[in-house]
Amino acid sequence: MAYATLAALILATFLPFAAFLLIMIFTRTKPALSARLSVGAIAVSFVCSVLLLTQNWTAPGPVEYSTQFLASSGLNIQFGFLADQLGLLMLTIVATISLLVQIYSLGYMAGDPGFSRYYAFMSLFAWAMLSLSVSRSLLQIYIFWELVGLSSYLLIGFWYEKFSASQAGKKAFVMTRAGDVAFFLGLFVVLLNAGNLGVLELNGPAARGMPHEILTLSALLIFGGIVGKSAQFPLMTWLPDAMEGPTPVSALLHSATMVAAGVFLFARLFPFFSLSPRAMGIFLAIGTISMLLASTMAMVSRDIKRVWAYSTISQLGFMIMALAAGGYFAGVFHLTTHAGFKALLFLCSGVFIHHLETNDIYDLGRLGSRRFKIPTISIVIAAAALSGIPPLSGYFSKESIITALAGLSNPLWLLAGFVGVFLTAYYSFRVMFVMFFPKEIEPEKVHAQEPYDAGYRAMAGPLIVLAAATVLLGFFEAPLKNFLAGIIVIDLQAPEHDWSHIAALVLALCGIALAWFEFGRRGAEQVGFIDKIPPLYHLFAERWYLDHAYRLFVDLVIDRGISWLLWQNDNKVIDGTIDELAGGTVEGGRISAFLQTVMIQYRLLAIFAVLVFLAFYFFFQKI
Amino acid sequence: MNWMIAAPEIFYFAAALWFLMLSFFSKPDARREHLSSLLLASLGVLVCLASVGSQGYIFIQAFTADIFSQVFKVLLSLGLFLIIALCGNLPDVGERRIQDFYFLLFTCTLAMMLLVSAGHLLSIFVSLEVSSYSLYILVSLRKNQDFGLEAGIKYFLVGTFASGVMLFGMALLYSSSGTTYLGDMARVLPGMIDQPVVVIGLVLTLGGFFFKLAVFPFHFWAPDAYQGASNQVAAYIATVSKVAAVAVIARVVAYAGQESTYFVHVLVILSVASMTVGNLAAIAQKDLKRLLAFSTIAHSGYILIGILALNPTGWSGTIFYALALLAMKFTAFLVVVELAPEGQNLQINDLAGLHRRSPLLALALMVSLFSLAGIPPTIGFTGKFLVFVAAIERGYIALVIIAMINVVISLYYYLLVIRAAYLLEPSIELPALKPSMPIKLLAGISTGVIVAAGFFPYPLIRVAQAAAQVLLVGR
Amino acid sequence: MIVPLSHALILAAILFGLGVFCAVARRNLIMIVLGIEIMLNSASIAFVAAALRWQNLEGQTFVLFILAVAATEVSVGLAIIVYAFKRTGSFDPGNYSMLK
Amino acid sequence: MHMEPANLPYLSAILATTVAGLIAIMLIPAEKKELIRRVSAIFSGITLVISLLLFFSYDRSMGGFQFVEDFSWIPSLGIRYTNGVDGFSLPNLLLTGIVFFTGVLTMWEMETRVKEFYALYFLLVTGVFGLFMSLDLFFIFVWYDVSLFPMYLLIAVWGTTRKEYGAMKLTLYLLAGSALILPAVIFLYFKSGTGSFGFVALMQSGMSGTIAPWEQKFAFILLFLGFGILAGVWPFHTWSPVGHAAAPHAVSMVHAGVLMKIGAFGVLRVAIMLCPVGWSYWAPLMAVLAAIGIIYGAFVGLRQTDLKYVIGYSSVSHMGVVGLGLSTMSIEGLNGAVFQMFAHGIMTALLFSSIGYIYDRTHTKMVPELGGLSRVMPVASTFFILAALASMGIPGLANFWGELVVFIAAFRTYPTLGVIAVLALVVTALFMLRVVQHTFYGPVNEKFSHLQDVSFFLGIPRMILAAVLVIVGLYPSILFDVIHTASAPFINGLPK
Repeated sequence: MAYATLAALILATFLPFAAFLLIMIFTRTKPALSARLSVGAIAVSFVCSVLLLTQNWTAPGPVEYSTQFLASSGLNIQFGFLADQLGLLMLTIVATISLLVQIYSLGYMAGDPGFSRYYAFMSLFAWAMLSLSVSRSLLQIYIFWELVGLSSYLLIGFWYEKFSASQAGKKAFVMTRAGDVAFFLGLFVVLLNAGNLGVLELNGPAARGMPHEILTLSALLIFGGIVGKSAQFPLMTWLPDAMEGPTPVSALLHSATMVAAGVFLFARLFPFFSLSPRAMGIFLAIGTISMLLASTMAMVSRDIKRVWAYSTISQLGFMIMALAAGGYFAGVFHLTTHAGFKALLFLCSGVFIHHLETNDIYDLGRLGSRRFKIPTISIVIAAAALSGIPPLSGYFSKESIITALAGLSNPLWLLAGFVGVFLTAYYSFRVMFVMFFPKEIEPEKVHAQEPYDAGYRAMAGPLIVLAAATVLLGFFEAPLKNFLAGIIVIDLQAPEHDWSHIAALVLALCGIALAWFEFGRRGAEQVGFIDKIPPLYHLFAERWYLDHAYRLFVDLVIDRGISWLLWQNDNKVIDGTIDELAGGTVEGGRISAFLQTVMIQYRLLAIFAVLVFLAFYFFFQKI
Repeated sequence: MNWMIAAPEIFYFAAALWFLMLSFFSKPDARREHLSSLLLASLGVLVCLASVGSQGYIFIQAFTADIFSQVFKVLLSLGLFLIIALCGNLPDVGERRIQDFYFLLFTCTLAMMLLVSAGHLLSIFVSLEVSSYSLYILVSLRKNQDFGLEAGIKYFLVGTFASGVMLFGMALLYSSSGTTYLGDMARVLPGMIDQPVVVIGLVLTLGGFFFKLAVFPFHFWAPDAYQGASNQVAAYIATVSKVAAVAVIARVVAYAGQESTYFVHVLVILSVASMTVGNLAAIAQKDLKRLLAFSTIAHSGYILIGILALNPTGWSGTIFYALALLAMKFTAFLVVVELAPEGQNLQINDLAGLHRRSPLLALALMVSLFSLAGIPPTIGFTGKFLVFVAAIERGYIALVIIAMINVVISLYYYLLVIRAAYLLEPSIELPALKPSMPIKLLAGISTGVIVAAGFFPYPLIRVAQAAAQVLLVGR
Repeated sequence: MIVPLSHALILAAILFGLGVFCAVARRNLIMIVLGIEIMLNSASIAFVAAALRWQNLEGQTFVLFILAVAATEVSVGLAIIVYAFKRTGSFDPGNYSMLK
Repeated sequence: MHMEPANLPYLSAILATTVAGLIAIMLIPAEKKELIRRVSAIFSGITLVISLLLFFSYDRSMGGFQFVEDFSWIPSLGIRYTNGVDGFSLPNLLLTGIVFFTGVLTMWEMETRVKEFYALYFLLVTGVFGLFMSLDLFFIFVWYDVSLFPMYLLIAVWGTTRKEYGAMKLTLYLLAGSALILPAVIFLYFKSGTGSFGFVALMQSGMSGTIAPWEQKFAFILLFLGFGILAGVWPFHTWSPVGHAAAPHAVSMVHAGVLMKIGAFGVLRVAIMLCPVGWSYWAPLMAVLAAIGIIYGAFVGLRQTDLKYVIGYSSVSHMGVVGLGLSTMSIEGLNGAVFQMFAHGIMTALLFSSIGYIYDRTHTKMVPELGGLSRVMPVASTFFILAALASMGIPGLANFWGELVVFIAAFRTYPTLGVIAVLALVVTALFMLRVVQHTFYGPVNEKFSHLQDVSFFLGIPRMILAAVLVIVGLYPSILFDVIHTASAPFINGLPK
């Protein structure tokens, strides 16, 4: 039985990598074949992950295989698989959503010149993300962490003719790389003090021996990586720009799976992090700040994809708040449900963008996006789930977060949670009303027929599946809870703060009502209350001037400051001295050459002078 | 007293006499003179080779023949043969003076052979003067008088001045040691080396030989003599007279010089001075021969390092270096001679396009210049390496580092020459050079020797060590 | 010995100095050759004194050879200088500065 | 450190092949360009095969020097022609073989003075091969300068921007390096009292302390500065960007790919292994200079507009990582440093090879003038981007492992310098991506729209390099096992 699991794991993770290599080397010029290869590979991975999940649903402890890697380099690093409940759950989420998005992309990306290249990068991403979810040691996680960053760079900058796309790709990579460097340093601190990088060992005995402040330092450093990858507070501005990539990419990477890798790592090392309460406090603060900031930005954005990008940041902030507050199950459950409905949101927006060729929500409304029946219905369902309307999955996961927050001593976090729920509901239904109840419409566009061609059907399929998942997933809360109980002892009978659930629901409904009042009503002039206060509007629209700060920092400190200084030093100081030296010798040469052409008497005099000097030197040296 | 010991000298004396007779009785014909001189020179080499093993003294040690002197005689005769091989068409020496030219060449070589095997101050003095005077006239023999004459005057004046200094030095040495035989001096001097008269006398005596080797204070004649003299004579001065100078300095210092810090300091000062002055002045040169003159001055500095080490590896290193100098300088001058059919002075930029005109000559020039610079796979590097090993054995690390820095400076101007040969394109399209078969052969062999001796120098080192043994025995 | 050797050597050294001064001071080629002659003679004095001091004839023989060599030197030197005078018309060493 | 004699003289065979190739090229008349190229390809191929053969038949379990050949050369000075290969020199030998073969193929389209180019190129590589395999200090120095011998002409005649200045500066700089090495080598020869230049004999005397501590310190600093100049140690690195930019592509491939490794290998083999006391004394200085080098290379690289200058400065940064590894005096440090030497060699060779292809087509190396090449020649751009990713240290490619192990070792001994070096990773990523973006992405400019992509044959050298990068990246213990056999016994044998 053990071999079957290992075989399935290897198949699930390495098949997409094989597909990537095949496409890049051989089938680069044959798009259809590469698409089939990639989708086939991810389908097999999906089947394996589901089988693994079902088989190990009741398994007692984690299933783990590891071999010694780089032994000869003097380090003891374990490499292998850690297929515990969390790993398998993440494996299944990534596999399902990758499969759905790759099928969706058959329609969306049809006719794109870089079609096979797109599928190659998608398979590369699938391999990296799948292997990350079942990695055995922290170093292995770091390696696939970087590869995921690389595939996000390649996919964001997929349409590289557009300067903005390659710029966004570069920005994304450098920002995540800043986070990764913190993670890398955290890795060293842990390796040097705990002597081992295995995930099980760190969660278990190894971490006990570490002194307290080293524990906090390494936790903070590793959290730096999470901040980078999941676009949390300081390093968040790359995610909205990442929307330059194709929409399926945004759906897969920048909403459901890649950005969730940070939260997954948090959950993976949850026991290790919870050893230092001070660190958890800081994580809670960062999660809250990024959640609130992102939701304010979402309220004013006019680009549909950017709205969902800000929403992703804020939902990730929610998850980190939940985990930091000790709600292990709440965080992981929200991660699962969020992956579902956020992917659905993006894919539906993708259909609208694909057919109406615009991202602006007001234009989408004007060009009549109502006539696409399936995407409209599924986007409404997804928006409702996002705002936490029962009976959808979003409500259950948000409710478990609110419970976790309520359990905290300081009520401030709960208040922030409520504000978040309100804003989330407001901005998601703002988009709905603007798109589906436009003020002025272009008649001939609105009444055109819904195009039922093959591409459309390829896109509609995944929407239906995801919509079903969003609706049904809520009811799987209980089975999921005792499935995950295997890892952390979750107090199943946590005291029900039912008043907080009702408060959260009421706030969500108020949010929707405000959105309806401002955008949905018959005579509403569709202008948000924020837009009326220009300074606040610009603050939010400019992403709290974070981008300016970064550009200023890179421009002044890096470009104009240090590198200019060092370049001058290199040019003037070092090269200068050497050229001066060379010039000096050449000048010396000219002088001594001239001395050779002097008249004969002076030469004889010089000879005699030297001889006299040597004689005197004798006496001088004698004394 | 069997006369066979002095067989080489007798032969060269006869050859000189032959050309003297020719100049009186027959009409000068360049072709015939060149062939006969070539024949005589090659015979001379054979005689010297034959007499390598001969040992013994004539005129009570005034003329000593030992392995040291015989090895150097072979080098001198070989050098003469090579130079005469270059004198195929002597455009620069007038038709009328061809015979005198060869007569003087043979006399000068004869004098140098006597100098090499001289064991007595007087024989050193006389043979040195004879070789110098013949060189003064050879330098002035150039057809376009203004160059030749000026060089001749300057060479003569500095030369005689130096011989005056040498004489005074010898007088001081004689007055302190009471004997003029080098062998006796070696036994008498050790005790009193720290007396001023002895040591200054020694330094002044060496002054005369430093003139021949073009060491720092006495180097003023070299640039003008090289530039002024015709290419073949300059080649002769650069190779053969340097070898003789090294031999006599080695012998005098080995016999008379003793372990005295002052004496070593003097040699260090002179060595560093001549290296630096030579290398620096060479950077600003436009005329190729003048550049080679300054490089010779620099090389005399490196040779002095070998001498000042005063230990067996030092002597063998110096002898090997003299041999290396002969090979390197000859190849460089071969290219100079070939490139100046009318015997005119070559500017560095006249080398332009050499790699196209004649790849073999360009390669020969490059290999010889890299060897002069001391880049490893060449004989020049082995010479420098042996000399540096000797110096560091005595602990003079700073001197070796200064010498290596000088190597770097010297590479700069050698690279300028190579740049001219390989990179520059001539303004007017020059005809492809077709050197005659013997010259091609000569260039090939000499380049081969330079590189082979760089890779596998052991046979030559063994010869140098054998010669060096004699200097130690004399102590 | 009538006079200690050192006195004779000092005399020779002074004469040597004079010779050098004579060679260096005047801008005339002939005077340079003259100066060098004086230097040679100073060396002869030193040799003679040393020969007396060591009671052997080697010094004397040296002097004889110095005279002979000085003679050849003068002849060769004057030949070149006179020939140069014929061509350039002046003894001033200054105008021989073509070789740069 | 035992010496296991070879049954067949493989090592001298490599040298013989290169010399035979040199002579063969000299004999072929200059106008038969195609024939010359084929002959040089065949001979370089043979050397690659032999070095591969050596690499895989080296007995990992036994370690020490293998395939040893030993003939007396100059008995009076104790100089012997000894060749041998151990864990440190084997990867470099293989690296030289690969870079040599791919270099020959990269210059396939060159037309000017082909014969002289390949002759000098063979001479250059003979020197490099010789240095990596010789176990006699005299020969290490001789081969070091033989590789220097043709450098001036190769750059001055076939170079590109500011070629004469670059060639002159590079040659004089490297010779100045050798000006420091020779006195130190002879100094060690005398102080060791063994009366032989043999490396093993000198090493025993170095280890056993017959060379006094102050002598080891003095010799070490001289050797470190001498070889450091060639390895691009911080204050002496200014020749490398200028030299890289000026040199033709194949020469800058060998130049950056292998010649800088000679410097680092020289420091490791001659300075560290012969003067351990000196090493422990000067190690902090080495670490500081290396860390500055890493930061310096990355930051100054940001400002460059010439592609080759960018690669030049990134090489300075990567060689800083090697220097840091060497200065940590630990097994991981040495393992990481030697691994990084190999990885950086392959990566720089791939970078220069792809720049070569681009330069031959667009005749410009200035980044602002380039743009949108990825659409015009996707395959050629992929090679450059792959190499750029490797230089940023993306896992799955060779450089990552080298940097990982070096940083772990550095973090143990010099934590602050380790942190600084790791922070430089961000800046390296920034300037590499900026170059890739301006050169390959962005709108296609019309000047280059007519260019066609790299043909299969021309792609071979770049494919080999890319394949090696990926294979070593995915399975690094091919190299680590070999290097470990040399570093472990050396470090454990060190006197405390």
